[in-house]
Amino acid sequence: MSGYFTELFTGTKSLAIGLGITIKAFFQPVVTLQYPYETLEMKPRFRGHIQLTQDEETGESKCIVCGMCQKACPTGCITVAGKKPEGSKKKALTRYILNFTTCSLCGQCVESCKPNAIEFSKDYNLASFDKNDFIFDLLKRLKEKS
Amino acid sequence: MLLDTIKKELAAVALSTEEEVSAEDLAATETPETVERAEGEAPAEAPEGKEEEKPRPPIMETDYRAKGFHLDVQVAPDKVVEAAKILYKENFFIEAVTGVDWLKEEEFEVVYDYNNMAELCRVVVRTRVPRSTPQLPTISEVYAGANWHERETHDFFGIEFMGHPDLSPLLLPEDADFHPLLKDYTP
Amino acid sequence: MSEFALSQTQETFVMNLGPQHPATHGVLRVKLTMDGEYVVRAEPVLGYIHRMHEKMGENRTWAKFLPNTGRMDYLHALAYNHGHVMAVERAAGIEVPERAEYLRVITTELNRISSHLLWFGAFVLDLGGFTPLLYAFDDREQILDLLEGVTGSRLTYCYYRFGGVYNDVEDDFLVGTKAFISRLRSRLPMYHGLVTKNIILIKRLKDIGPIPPDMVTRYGATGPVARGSGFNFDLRKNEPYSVYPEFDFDIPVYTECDSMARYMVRMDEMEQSMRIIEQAIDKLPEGPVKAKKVPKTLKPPAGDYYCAVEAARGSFGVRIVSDGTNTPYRLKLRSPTYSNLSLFEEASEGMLLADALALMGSLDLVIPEIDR
Amino acid sequence: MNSLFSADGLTGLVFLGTIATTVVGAIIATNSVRLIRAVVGLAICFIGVAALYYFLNSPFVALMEMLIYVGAVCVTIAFAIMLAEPHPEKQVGKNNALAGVASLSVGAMLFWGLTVLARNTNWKAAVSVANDGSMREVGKSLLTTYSMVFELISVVLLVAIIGALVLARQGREKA
Amino acid sequence: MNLLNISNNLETYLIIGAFLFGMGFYGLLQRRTLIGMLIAAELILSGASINFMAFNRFLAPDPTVGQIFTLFIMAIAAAEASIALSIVIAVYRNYRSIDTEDIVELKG
Amino acid sequence: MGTESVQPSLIQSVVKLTQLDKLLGLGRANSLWPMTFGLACCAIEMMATGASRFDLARFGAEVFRPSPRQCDVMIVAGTINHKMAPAVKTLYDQMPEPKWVIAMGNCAISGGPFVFKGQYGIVEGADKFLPVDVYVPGCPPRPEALIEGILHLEEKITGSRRWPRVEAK
Amino acid sequence: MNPIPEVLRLVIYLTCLILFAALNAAYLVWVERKGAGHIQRRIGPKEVGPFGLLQPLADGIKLMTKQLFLPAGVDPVLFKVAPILLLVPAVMSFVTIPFSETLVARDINLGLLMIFAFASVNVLGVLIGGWASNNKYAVISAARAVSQNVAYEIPMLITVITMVMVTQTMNLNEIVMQQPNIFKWYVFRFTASPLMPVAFLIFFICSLAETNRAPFDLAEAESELIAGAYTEYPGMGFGVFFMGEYANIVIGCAVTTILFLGGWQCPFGLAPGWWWFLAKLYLLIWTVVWIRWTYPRVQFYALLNLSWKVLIPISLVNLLLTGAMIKVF
Repeated sequence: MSGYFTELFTGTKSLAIGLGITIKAFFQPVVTLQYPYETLEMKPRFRGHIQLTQDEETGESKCIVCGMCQKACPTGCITVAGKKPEGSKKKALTRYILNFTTCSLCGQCVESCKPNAIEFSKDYNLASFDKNDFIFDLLKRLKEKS
Repeated sequence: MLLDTIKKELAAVALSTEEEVSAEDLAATETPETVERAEGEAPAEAPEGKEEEKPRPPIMETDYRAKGFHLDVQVAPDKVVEAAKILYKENFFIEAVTGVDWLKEEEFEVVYDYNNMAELCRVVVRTRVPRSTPQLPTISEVYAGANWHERETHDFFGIEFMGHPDLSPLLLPEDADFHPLLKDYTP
Repeated sequence: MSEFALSQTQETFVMNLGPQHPATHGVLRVKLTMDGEYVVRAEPVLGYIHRMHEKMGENRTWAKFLPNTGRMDYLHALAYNHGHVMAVERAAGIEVPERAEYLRVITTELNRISSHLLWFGAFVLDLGGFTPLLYAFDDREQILDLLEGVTGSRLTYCYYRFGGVYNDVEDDFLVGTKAFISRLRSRLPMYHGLVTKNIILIKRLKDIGPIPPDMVTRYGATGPVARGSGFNFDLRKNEPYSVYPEFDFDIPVYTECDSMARYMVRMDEMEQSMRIIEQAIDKLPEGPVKAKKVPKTLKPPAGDYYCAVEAARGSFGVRIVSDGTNTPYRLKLRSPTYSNLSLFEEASEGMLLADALALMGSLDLVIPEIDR
Repeated sequence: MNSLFSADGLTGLVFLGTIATTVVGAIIATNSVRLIRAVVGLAICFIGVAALYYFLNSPFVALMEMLIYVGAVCVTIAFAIMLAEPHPEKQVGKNNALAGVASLSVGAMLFWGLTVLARNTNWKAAVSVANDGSMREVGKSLLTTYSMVFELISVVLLVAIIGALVLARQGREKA
Repeated sequence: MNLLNISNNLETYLIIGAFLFGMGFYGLLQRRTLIGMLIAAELILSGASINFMAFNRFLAPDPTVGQIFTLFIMAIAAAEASIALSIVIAVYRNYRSIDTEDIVELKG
Repeated sequence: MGTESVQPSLIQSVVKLTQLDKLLGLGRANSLWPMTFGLACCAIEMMATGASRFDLARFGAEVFRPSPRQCDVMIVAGTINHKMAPAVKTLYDQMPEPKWVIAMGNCAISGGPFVFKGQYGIVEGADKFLPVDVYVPGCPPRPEALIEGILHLEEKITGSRRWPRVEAK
Repeated sequence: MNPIPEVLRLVIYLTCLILFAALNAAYLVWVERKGAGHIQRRIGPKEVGPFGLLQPLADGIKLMTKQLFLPAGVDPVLFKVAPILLLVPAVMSFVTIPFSETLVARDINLGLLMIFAFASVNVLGVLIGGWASNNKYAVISAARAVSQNVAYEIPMLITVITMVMVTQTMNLNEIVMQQPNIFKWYVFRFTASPLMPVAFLIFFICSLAETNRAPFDLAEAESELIAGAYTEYPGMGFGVFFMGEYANIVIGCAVTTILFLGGWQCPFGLAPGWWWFLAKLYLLIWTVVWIRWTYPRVQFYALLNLSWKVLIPISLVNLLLTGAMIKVF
């Protein structure tokens, strides 16, 4: 019988404690980040889709079309093409297609890229009505950017 | 030592080198065939790796640091239940059951991983069944947990566990009639 | 009674729980045979998110399988990363620098806390309490921020590499981690006040969903499920890997075998993980984070290798069968919840539906890891 | 002639509605194939009856009717149907036309007979009324004149509760 | 007779009572299931109650009597319903049917 | 649960833009109730979107209904495999019109990282059997991306965007 | 007596009451979502109108224009009747609730009994709705709702009987008038029974359980039974159920206010009026919301045990004690 009342008492007390915790939270400031108005700055290592880096001098891509990224990609979402312009030894990039819809953001392409020609972008809020929007022509994007 | 006890007990069910079955099994790991297989898939390094294993005894203590398990036991297909019973008696629990499709040797290898909670002792029990008639008894009576593992193995390889209560596809769709982890599987 | 009556007295009906059901945390389907509110038989049906990880393992190089590991158990992705890289390192004989091992421990333990926090929230959500979930998410976001700063992703990390980790950490990560730990330390009593000591929750968990020790052995359950049934079994202690032997921490074990015991194991584990992280940060050595001699294309010698780690849900094992080429011949992934869930059918027999779901919640299911 | 929009006229309209509710409810209750619909019909009928009691100057009994019949009896019956739902298709087949006609005629004859009786009898109103029949009076007589019956009824209810428990439990054990 | 004034007329209630009684009787005969019969029985009881209430209102010298009777009928009906339904459940458990024709063999 | 075949975009085809429809559109766009329906990793991010930090509730879209009957938008968050696809289709069919689909994450868009030659298990994209309205890529997408997806959907329903566009830096 | 204004008055009151019920349902949802948001340290609806105040409107528009269809296998008639069976009694109960001394649609002497008579009907709505849905979850939910309602009706009615013994009337307005200031509120009327605050708690807990609110929301247990009895209801059917549910909450809280907290009376005896009633009412409703977002759901047996082993004995003790006190003093 005494157990009955003890349980009744401790039970009621535990319920009251619970109410106290939630009401305290009610008067605490909200933690919400109001997205379209407030945004987070992405961390330097944030992995968005990849993009081509810009050579500071020429403004062109640093890519040497070695194809390492294409080889390293587990899902084969990168297609690189290049050709040698006349009178040049090095290949120049002509096409860099990223099919972001199959990318798994593992970072192996960036890791494998010796000349640091690709990096992760900070595009964290992509959405579209058409899935072909996510097949990026990175070279074109680079040109638009500069 | 748990390892020694279990080794002693398992020696009774392990494939003995004198028996015919084991001769067949040894034949499977003979160099010529291995080379033949290696030619197909791995020209350079495979033979070396295999040659170390050539005189493989049916029950063998392995280097835990290199392999990740302590005891490697090869048994005949009809002895898996007995082995499971011995291990159950020593409070081992089953970690996984899986198959390996040795296409070149026309055999399936079924691997049982056991572990012990009280003392670290990982035991691998393996058996081989011919690819044409992949049948062996179920251990789900001893280890209820093996039920799903065996079903999964049946899903992936088509290996039949005789006496298993329900071998219908578990991970694949209910009407699946293919075994995707077979090496010669093409969708 | 007449035979006719005997054969006809089964007052049962079949009910499908899932594949879309709030309590199954994804796409598990449970075929329930019910007698009114009582579960006569609960047969889980798997495979609704089977994603062919094992087949993919055979199809791609060792390194290309890395992103997959983070997607099996997305809640404790780093443990799966860890299991895979450790197995391959064992097979290929790669030594890992000490700093990398420490970083692995710090990040994987952080990830474990985040996994347990999510489980905590989701479990209470199963029991009908919504608010603790959001409090837990609030704390979890802090961890995700920390880990995102290091690994670049929030959930499906792909951070460990053969022979080390992807990149080194900065000091602000370590400072942030310490700050987070002190924050969580002050939050845990709040969780206990709001949830653990709540009479309603105690009534729902105490003596509900017993999993006796022999059932654990027969089904091969591991992790908090085993520890809640009195087994002092944690691979971090039993099969010390990485640099875990360096740290002083306890394995919480409860012998009650009920849902409450499993709940308490996980709550205590968070505290132990915090201890580990603190020690690891204090002891963190300088040095490289990647082994020097990792060949470009890995070709581990033929043979089979096994490696297991303690993930948040139990021991995750990777069995590699190598034939010496640059792709695995067979890659078997032993996922803990697969075994843990298989005992559900036996354990839930004769339970009330709500209790069975509490039991299921206490098993901490992550379906893609079960289905692989 | 009363206007439809006077208070009396409205009352009359409401009363007609009440009768309709009762009658429709009763018809649904006896004629629907699915039992659950019969229960809903019964509930509707009881709501009508409760309204009739209200018209009979007895709101207390009307509300009790709602509370006990609609809120308790109907719910219990519906609950029992949930536990023991007969197969509807089987029921359809069993509805023997002859038996239906026979029972309908029996029912109709009873109805006719009682109606005739009601219309032809010369009812004599009471000369004096002892009290206003309010709830207070009802309570008083319950605890004075009818206290014995009241006690007996409570015993009956107690026995019913225990009996129901025993019966339901026994069936369960056998199953 | 003014249709809008029938609420103040004893006969109206008696006829409704008779109707419910007749319907209940019809249902009792026509229904094949125990629960259906119980529903019909409830209708009969209602018909009786209405009569009580009507007499109480229009004829009785003490207008509490009819009300008390009706209350008693309600109590009895409630008791009857609970007992009958538990019997139904018990019968259903044993015979998997509440159809009266299926329950002819009266052995446990 | 039964299945009903509902003609897709029945409502959309009839509707012409009038003032009333604008109001209806506003009402619908601001009360998008998603289904409690997570498949894999992305589901956790979906939960995170509903959680305090990002708070999907601000747009009135936090009412996650577990029953498809009361849902307006199905967020396909995760990989759909062949075993699951019929169930997803059923759930979609059970939703009353008007209804929308958001494909969240790369798996739902195209099968994501699980596409390889000779794969036997998964459906390569939810748009193979569902009319997807908005695609949110990522593996998994950040919660902001899902909010952006919801805003895109509202834009599609009302025809204009009320919220500022955020350019990633 | 002038009949026409009386009729008009009734019509106006009924319209107002239905509007009140509907608005309450709509804005209680808003309060619930907003309250839940802040309890969880987030904002809640905000973008739709100022402070998200147009959110209920948007939801209403959406629900009303949702495609209406009958899911396969449901009983078409009962499926449509059930929401009405839930909503109508709830709205009817509003008729007798005194918002102030004069602001009452129909001041009935048996007001208290009438509310309980109507409240007992709404469980039939859930039961029929669940059954008609032809869905196993809905059926289980309906069964749960019934057993829960039956179990909690007993302590509730016992408490009400105790209150009637104390107040000597069932007229709600009279009950309110007996509590002119805070010391005479029945919740603190220790002279009537020392267990009055407990009686208040019991009544409040029971009204939570009767309205299927958390932590007693077993019938609608989302993580177990999808959406319980409402699983198959699309669009407005669901909306009506929702309205009925919230109307029931309002009634439960209103009755608690009237019985224990002095209804429209001011705590200090000053300027009584409907604003006090609404303030108390919404405070109680807020408590209901607060409780919902704090606790997990109770276990089925714990629920029944609470009723049979705790609430019923205590309320019986209270009944006897009150009787004795009345006899003695």
